Amino acid sequence: MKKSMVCMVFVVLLIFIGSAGFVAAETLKIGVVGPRTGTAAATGKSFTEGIKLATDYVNAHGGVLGKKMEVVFEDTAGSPDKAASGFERLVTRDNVVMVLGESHSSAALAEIEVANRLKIPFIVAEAWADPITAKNYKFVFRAGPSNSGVVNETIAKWVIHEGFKKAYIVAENTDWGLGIGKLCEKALNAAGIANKTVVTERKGQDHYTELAKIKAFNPDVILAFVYGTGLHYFVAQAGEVHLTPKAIILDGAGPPSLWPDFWNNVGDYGNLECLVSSMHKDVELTKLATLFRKNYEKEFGKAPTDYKSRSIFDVVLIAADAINRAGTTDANALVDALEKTSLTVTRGQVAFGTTKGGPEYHQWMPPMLVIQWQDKNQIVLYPPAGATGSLKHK
Amino acid sequence: MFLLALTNGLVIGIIYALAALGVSLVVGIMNVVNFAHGEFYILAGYFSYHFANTLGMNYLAAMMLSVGLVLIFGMIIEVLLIRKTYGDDLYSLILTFILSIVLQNTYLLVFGPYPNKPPNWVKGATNVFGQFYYGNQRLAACGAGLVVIAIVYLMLKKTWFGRMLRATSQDREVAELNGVNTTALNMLSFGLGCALAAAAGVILSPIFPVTPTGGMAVALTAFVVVVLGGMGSFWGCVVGGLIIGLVENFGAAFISSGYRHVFGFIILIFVLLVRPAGLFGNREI
Amino acid sequence: MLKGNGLCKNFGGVAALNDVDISLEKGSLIGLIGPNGAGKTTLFNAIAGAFSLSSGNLEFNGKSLNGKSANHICRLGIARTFQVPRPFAEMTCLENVLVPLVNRSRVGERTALLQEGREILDFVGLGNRDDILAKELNLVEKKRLEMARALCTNPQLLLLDEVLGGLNTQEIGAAVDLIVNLSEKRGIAVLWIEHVMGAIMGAAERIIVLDQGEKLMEGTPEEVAHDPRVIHAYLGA
Amino acid sequence: MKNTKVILACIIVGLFGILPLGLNVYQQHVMIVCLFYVMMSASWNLLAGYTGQVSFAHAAFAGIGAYTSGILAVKAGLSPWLGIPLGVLFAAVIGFGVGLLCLKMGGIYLSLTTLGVSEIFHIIINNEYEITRGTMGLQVPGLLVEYSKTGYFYIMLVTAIVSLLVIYWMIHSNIGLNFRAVQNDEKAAASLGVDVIRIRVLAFTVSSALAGLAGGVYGHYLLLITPEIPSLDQQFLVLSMTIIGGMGSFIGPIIGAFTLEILSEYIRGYGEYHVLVFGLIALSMARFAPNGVVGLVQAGWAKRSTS
Repeated sequence: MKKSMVCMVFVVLLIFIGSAGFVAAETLKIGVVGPRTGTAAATGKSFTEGIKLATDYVNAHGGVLGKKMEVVFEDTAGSPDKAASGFERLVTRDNVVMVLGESHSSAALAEIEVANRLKIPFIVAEAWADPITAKNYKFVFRAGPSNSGVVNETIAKWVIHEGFKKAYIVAENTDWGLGIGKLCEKALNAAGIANKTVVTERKGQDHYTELAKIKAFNPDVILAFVYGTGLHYFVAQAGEVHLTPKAIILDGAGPPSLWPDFWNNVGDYGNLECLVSSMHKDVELTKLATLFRKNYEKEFGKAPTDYKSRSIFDVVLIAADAINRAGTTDANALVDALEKTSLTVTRGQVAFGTTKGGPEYHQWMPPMLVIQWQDKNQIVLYPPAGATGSLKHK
Repeated sequence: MFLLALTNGLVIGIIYALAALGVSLVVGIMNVVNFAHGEFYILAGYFSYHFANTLGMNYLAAMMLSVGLVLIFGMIIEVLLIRKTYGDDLYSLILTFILSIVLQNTYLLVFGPYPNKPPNWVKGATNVFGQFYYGNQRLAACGAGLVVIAIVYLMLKKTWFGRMLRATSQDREVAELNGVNTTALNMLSFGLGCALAAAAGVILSPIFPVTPTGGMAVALTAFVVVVLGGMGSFWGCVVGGLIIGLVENFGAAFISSGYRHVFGFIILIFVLLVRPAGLFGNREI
Repeated sequence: MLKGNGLCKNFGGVAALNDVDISLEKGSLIGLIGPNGAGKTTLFNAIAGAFSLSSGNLEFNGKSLNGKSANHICRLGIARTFQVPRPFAEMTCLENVLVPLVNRSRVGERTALLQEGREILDFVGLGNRDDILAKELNLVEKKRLEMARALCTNPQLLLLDEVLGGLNTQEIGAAVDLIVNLSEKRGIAVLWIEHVMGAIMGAAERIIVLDQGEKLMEGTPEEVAHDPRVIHAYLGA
Repeated sequence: MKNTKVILACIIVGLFGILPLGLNVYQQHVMIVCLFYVMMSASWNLLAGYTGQVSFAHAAFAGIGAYTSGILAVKAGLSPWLGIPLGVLFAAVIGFGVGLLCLKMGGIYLSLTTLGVSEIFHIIINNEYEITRGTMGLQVPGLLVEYSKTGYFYIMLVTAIVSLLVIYWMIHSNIGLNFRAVQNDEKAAASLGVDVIRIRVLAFTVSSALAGLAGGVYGHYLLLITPEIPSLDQQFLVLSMTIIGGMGSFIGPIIGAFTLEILSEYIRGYGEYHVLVFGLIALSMARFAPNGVVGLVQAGWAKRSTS
């Protein structure tokens, strides 16, 4: 009997320890959400790099509201429920005034609900699903690509530009993959380009069966919307079965083709692969972009590869700018300030859309590039204005 | 399509059998299911990647060294964790389950989140039956898998060590009475089980690059194969691997590729309903 | 009361029981002997429903036992002990006997059952061990607990598997008295496997001898002791 | 003696009743998650700790409860107040089936088969994304019209207390006695008239139903049902909590759930390291103190009373 009493007391004690208050902050905190663990943990690493550079930059230029800015990076592991609770934790435990980041659409769709409920401004960086902004939530912004933006402005135009006749769409079963796959289908149908779609599992390793189906269709181009390691398997195996280089693969996300191990994993089969990116050393749009590259090389001793480190850098700058212009941390004032944003970041000048009704609301779409790997060099193919070369077939 | 599914099924089946062999061995001898089997596989993959790519070793030497290191690591784990659990199979299952999560997160920390791939042994692809191209590396891995399976078979049947293992797996007490040092044998056979996982890892990682969390899928397939074939049965393991490989590939080709892994589970459940001890199992459960 | 005809049991091609007939009357005390591996425990397992027979018929009070599960057979009135005691190690002695008591009748006050359990523990000589975990008992006590649990099922037929092994002379005497007492006073039929010959020969009315899965003979202790086949089976060649 | 226990329980429940007054929103959230894990661990303990059936499908049953109710709410507009009981029922039916399937299996065969069941369930969720929305997660309506942490806290508290009462009643009745007999020695139990089949299937059914209940309420609290609820990671947490608290004791899983959930909230600050720290604690507990905190306290008590 006494034993269980001791146990009970133990439980109660724990609860009260757990409930102990937290020390008030001396800095101004901003939250970032993103995958630090899980299948896309590489994105977390890029985010960490970008956050480091952005924090240094902001604090060297006077901080926010006279205080030092501190960024709390909460792990979402790429899963919507961890994302939602992580978001909530940032707000309720760390008292952040604004939340930024995210690279998984599924996670972002869960987070915008929390942002809306808690009335905390949330700037999405790299989650592309249209509904994120199409829901027209007052507190949700996106300073990054949207599926429809990428498809209509870049991918579909590029496919038409290169004169491809038959396309195969490979979509992973996530909000991003399925969403962008559908949009591609629509755009290609509108352009009269024959196409087919196959849905794959995000964690799949063996793609021989799908590849056999694709090969039977004999496409000119394969639009692959598979994120992470899955893409590496896909590219390598497509090469093995001689699907490429006859058909050209486009990595519809980009970063996996830029990860350090891409070449090691796909070998020669990576040659002539195309990818979507927002960063290329020969196409720096602003002075800040050059500065970013310089600082990055100084800080980490290598050239930036994954463009997501630069995306989060931009978003942190946008947030700091909005807070300083608002002169307060009041959420409504921050939204007002964000809506009036006119700031030049690495990817150009940011201005958020304010027309309600569609995905353009609170959306700023940075310019995207289509790049082809040609003998391990990145050649910009599209848009034609920035092109540094042209598409190579075998 | 049919021939492709058949070829892929056989090749993947051999690979599954190889991955399951270590689990089966450890179950047979020690009645311990090593939940962290896949993590040993992954560890060997990382080792061979770093030896070959970072240190520039010859790939064959890198593979050998990786398997050896995992063998030693396995024996250390046996001493630290498994030794205490003998006789309580669920206790060891729970311990190794927690171990697998710990290892996954350690790998994430040490090796980073990126997929790592040791160099291919061979390049290109072969045209099979004049129908389709099939990666040479896969064919080579299948061959290497067969070689390892054959070596294990010979070791079990022909060597003194193998006889001792079989004696112990049949009746531990009698073996002890006959002077077999079962403590040392347990350590060795657990290490050997891990080394087999490692062998599968170094053979497969050029095809399926390793990631910190990739081990769970490997272990799951290995468990399905082992339970299907019958715990501790050598031939059960080989036949089970082939069945699962074929069923999954035909299912994926002709029914639904999304449900690829479910087909294996369904076969498993049917077999267990008819033969609760698996295809080749005769042990009372 | 118990009737078995042509009982056979194969394990992977090896016949552990081969065409064994057995018949028991109410209140009788029958010994079952035979060398190691003769199939004695196999016969017990078959009667108690631990596994099903390969062929043959078993009847108890006119009801077929074929294919019945162990717990069903127990409720019909057949209880058993195990050669190596199998107490519920992590439960107290009282809880050990409470298990058969609560399953015997679904109704019944917990307090009344506890009272009955204590009495039975008392009866087998574990009166002061109520709250001890079964794993802490010594071998002799474990065997007594085994017996107590079997009695708690309120059996008409009790299958005892080597209950005397490891006991000293004095303890053997007490145990035999207890078993004879069960059979005579309570009218429980007992089928008893034993290696301690002196004890079983003295106590049993009749003896069944098994050898290599077959019934060698059945008779009074006197007849069995002098039968050359039995002597041959035990001493062997 | 019995009275002190009842009074103590009442005091603790009472303390919990006024707890939200002293907590901020974040702490209330942590308490709600704690209560979810209390339900999960306690019901898994009923199965694994009391009948020795170490199932790896427990998180999957929470998922069945959550998805049943969630899909009914999204596709048929059914109120979660009706959906959750239906989810519980469905989880119980599936639990009954899995219990039957695993009847002939003991020990590790059962564990591996339940692992397979859990994996099948996972694959179905991922593939039928048109219904379940796959890894994207199903956004579901809440239990309350106006979202309120305090409200959810009380809902979770009442559900947890009801679950714990059911479990407490079971393990202290004849059923619990039979559970332990089956766990200790299935064959001996059968020979003493215990209907092993009934007991094992009953344990599976009840435990699954309670997991379904926990999952359903939790899903409608998060407003988002994802494959994380029925994941192996979740199963890992539940298993660790039970073992660290003390498997096979009523209070153990409750202690484990609170300790580990609060601990994990603290170490979450270490980013990538938190799961590792968590795993190492669980591993050393399982290795050196397999009876958990309760076992340690009991051992300490026994030592003091003998010396």
